Amino acid sequence: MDKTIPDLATAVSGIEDGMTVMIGGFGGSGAPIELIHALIDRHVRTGHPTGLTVVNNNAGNGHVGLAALIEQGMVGKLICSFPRSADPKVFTDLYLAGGIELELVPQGTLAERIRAGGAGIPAFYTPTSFGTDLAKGKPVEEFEGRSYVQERWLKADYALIKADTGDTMGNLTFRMAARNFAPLMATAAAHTIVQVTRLVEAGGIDPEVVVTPGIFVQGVVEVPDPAQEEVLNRADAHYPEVA
Amino acid sequence: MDKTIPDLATAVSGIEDGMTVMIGGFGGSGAPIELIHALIDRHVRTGHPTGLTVVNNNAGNGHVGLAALIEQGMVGKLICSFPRSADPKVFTDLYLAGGIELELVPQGTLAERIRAGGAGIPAFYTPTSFGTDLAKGKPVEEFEGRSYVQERWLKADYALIKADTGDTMGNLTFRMAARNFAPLMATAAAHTIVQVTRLVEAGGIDPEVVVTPGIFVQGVVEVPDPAQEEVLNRADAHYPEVA
Amino acid sequence: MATKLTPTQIAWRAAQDIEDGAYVNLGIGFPEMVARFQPPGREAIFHTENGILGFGEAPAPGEEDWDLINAGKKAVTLKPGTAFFHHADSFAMVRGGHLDVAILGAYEVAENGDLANWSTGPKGVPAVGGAMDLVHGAKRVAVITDHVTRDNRPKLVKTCSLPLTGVGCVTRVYSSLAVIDIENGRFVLREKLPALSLDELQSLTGADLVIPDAVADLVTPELT
Amino acid sequence: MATKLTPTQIAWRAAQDIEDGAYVNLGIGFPEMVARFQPPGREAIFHTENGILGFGEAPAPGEEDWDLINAGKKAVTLKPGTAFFHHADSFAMVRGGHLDVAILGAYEVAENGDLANWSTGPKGVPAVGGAMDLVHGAKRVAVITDHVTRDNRPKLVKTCSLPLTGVGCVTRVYSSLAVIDIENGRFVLREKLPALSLDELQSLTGADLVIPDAVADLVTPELT
Repeated sequence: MDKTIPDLATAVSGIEDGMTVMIGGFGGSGAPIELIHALIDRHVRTGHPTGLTVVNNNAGNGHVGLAALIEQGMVGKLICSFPRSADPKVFTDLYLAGGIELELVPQGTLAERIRAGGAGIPAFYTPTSFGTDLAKGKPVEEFEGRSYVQERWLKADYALIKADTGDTMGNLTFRMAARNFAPLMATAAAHTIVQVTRLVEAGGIDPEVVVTPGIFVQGVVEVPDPAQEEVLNRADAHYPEVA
Repeated sequence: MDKTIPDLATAVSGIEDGMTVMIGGFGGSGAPIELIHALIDRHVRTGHPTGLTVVNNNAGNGHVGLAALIEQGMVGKLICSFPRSADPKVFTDLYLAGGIELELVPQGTLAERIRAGGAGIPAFYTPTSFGTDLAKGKPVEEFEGRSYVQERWLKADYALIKADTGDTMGNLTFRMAARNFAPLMATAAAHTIVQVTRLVEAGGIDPEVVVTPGIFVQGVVEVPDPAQEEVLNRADAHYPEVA
Repeated sequence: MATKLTPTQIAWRAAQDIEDGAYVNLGIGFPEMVARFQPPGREAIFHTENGILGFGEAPAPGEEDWDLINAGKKAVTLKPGTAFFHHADSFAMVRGGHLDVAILGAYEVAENGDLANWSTGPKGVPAVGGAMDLVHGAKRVAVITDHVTRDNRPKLVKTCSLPLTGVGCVTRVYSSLAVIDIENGRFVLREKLPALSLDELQSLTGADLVIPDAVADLVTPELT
Repeated sequence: MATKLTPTQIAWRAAQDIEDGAYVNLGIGFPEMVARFQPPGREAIFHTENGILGFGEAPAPGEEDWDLINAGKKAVTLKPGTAFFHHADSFAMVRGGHLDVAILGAYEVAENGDLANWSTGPKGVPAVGGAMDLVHGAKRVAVITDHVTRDNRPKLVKTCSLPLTGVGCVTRVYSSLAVIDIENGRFVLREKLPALSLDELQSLTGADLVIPDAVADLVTPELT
């Protein structure tokens, strides 16, 4: 069994117009910049994919990664908890102009909805958002005298995530807080594509420290020295590069 | 912050009559034999605790550990998925005589109910057990044309679990398949007491490989060379020892 | 009547349908044997409810590590690429549809795919384990079983008389006499022992068999 | 009117109520300052939504590792006993009632404990983050805030006019003028600036203050 993919272009080649794509990362930590840029490259070349629904905690920052994907006009809808950042101009301008749909979800509910999608739990109850605008239209139920909101699972066609070490069977470890949503998204997508900083043979990861078991991963592509969104933005980088 | 407890007797001293106690382990792997035996010692000495509701995947095996706890007459109700084993005589005899109540729960539902208890999710829907006797009396709902059963969270007053390495702040790692229910139970109990094979200072466990973060643990007691239920039973051990 | 297949031969037949790279859960007991017959060039990854993916065969006697066991509490071994995880993650794999195949034993299978394999009725101690989760989780749920009970009553029936494990969940049955698919609420015969007549097979089956134009011979190696 | 406390002084006061060994989540921005004022001999363990427990203070400029950040996307450091985990586990800690204290900012707090701190209305881009989870998860939810808005309107009100973050969730407010508990749907004054009269404080508060027999002086070190 070998889940490695030779290059980034191949890694993102299955994503089609209108699909739902979960993208790992919390702010810049864990953002799979190279996978996102490969998707942008494809759009530059072919005009596709477009009309994507993207699931991420944020809405991008600056003009690279998720912000660049939005700037490229590829995202029709964003499902996120916090579309603010140091420089959220790309999303903000498009949103205020009515050019992108936003589904705002409390962060813990977003995480749990994704986990539920991966775990075969179609709905669950949470105290979060009870009595607020974000609970409008959702079923409410009382348990032991306290009120809870029913939330639905969230699934995706693709997940694009970044891991630290990955083996050829798709077992993954992550680096510090870059873990965040990635292990959940891996479970909730029909196709999980991972850029790993270090690719090893099966057996190269201690079975005790595997965070994402290979069953949740469909493809692994090695990106040895990945860019960090925060660093790119401090250098005012744009993607695609401004000539 | 130091969560270490000096000895096993102190570790189990807070468990009172009628409490719900989750006990880690799947069969013998991960069974916290020494904590269970310390609880039996207390009962031998004081007649308490008794009338416990115990949550475990199984119903014990032979005459040690959970089976011995049942044999001692301390368990009023067992919540488990599979009360069979190589030698389930203790539970079987008591159950058939009407001396112990059994709540049978599918294994995945048991795991998810415990996780829900720890994660503040009062109820969730699962396809498991739909249309079977084990779903009788439970609410059923349809999502996207498929039927699901509503299941409730499960919480406990105490969890008794076994870990491999633990630090003074309660961070834990486990050993192979001895992990099983322990990380879930740690989240779902008001008091989680852990017997660790190796106790280290804070910083002694790589933050990347912590399986149970210390926030879920209230007490840690070192048991350097823990007994393995399977080995005890092959030697036909009894607890308390038969004179 | 034709000599029926041994349990080992049934396990062999079931193993032939497991694709390379498939994630597979084998039920406790008899189904565990399926792992021994992976066709050359194919490698399945085996999942066990108690938190291991990609484990290997049993260790030599005396070499057991009792923290490294499968759901049947039998000792297993590590292989390159093994991963450990807790029970909630394990059943996220099951319930979330990540397993390609689950192969289970059966007391009864009905023509609509209902399975009864956990309780023989109100007597004795009931035990369910992970069966109810597996039947609604794996992409494909297959059963391996003797075609009839010890007292020669059909195990493939019109309607299960024993308590159900799952509703409409089984899609293929590997029995000691035949391979039968469940399609649109009917038993569809795919393979049968060459020496067994269609009438004989029908007489040992508790619901009508649909007989397509092509029914293959069920042939296995000599295995006991 | 008495000189009000600086944000730093409010943060200092809030820090005095955090017990040794408490698990604490501090909201993005102003509340993050609370971590700087742990009383001697006490050590709280700080949780951040993005999957770290027990992190330390900010690194020196130039020493940042952008994989090691808090929920405000600011760089932090490791301490002995730190643990990393994914977002679902992180919010299991929050929602499951495992945090002892959450300290958040506020646009408005109502006398029944309702909190509004995520949206100033339909204009602009809404953002909620983890606030709605925190207010229904932590054992104690406290607010630190200026007592009034920039244009001198009360932030402690009878009923929130802005979209709610949570219903009946706040139990203590540390403001620039006072420490106020929320009990039985009322604001109960616990401490106030010594130079501030009760009438002045009431005039800056949007709902009736309950004045118990003992109201302590709110005194903090000089901090800017």
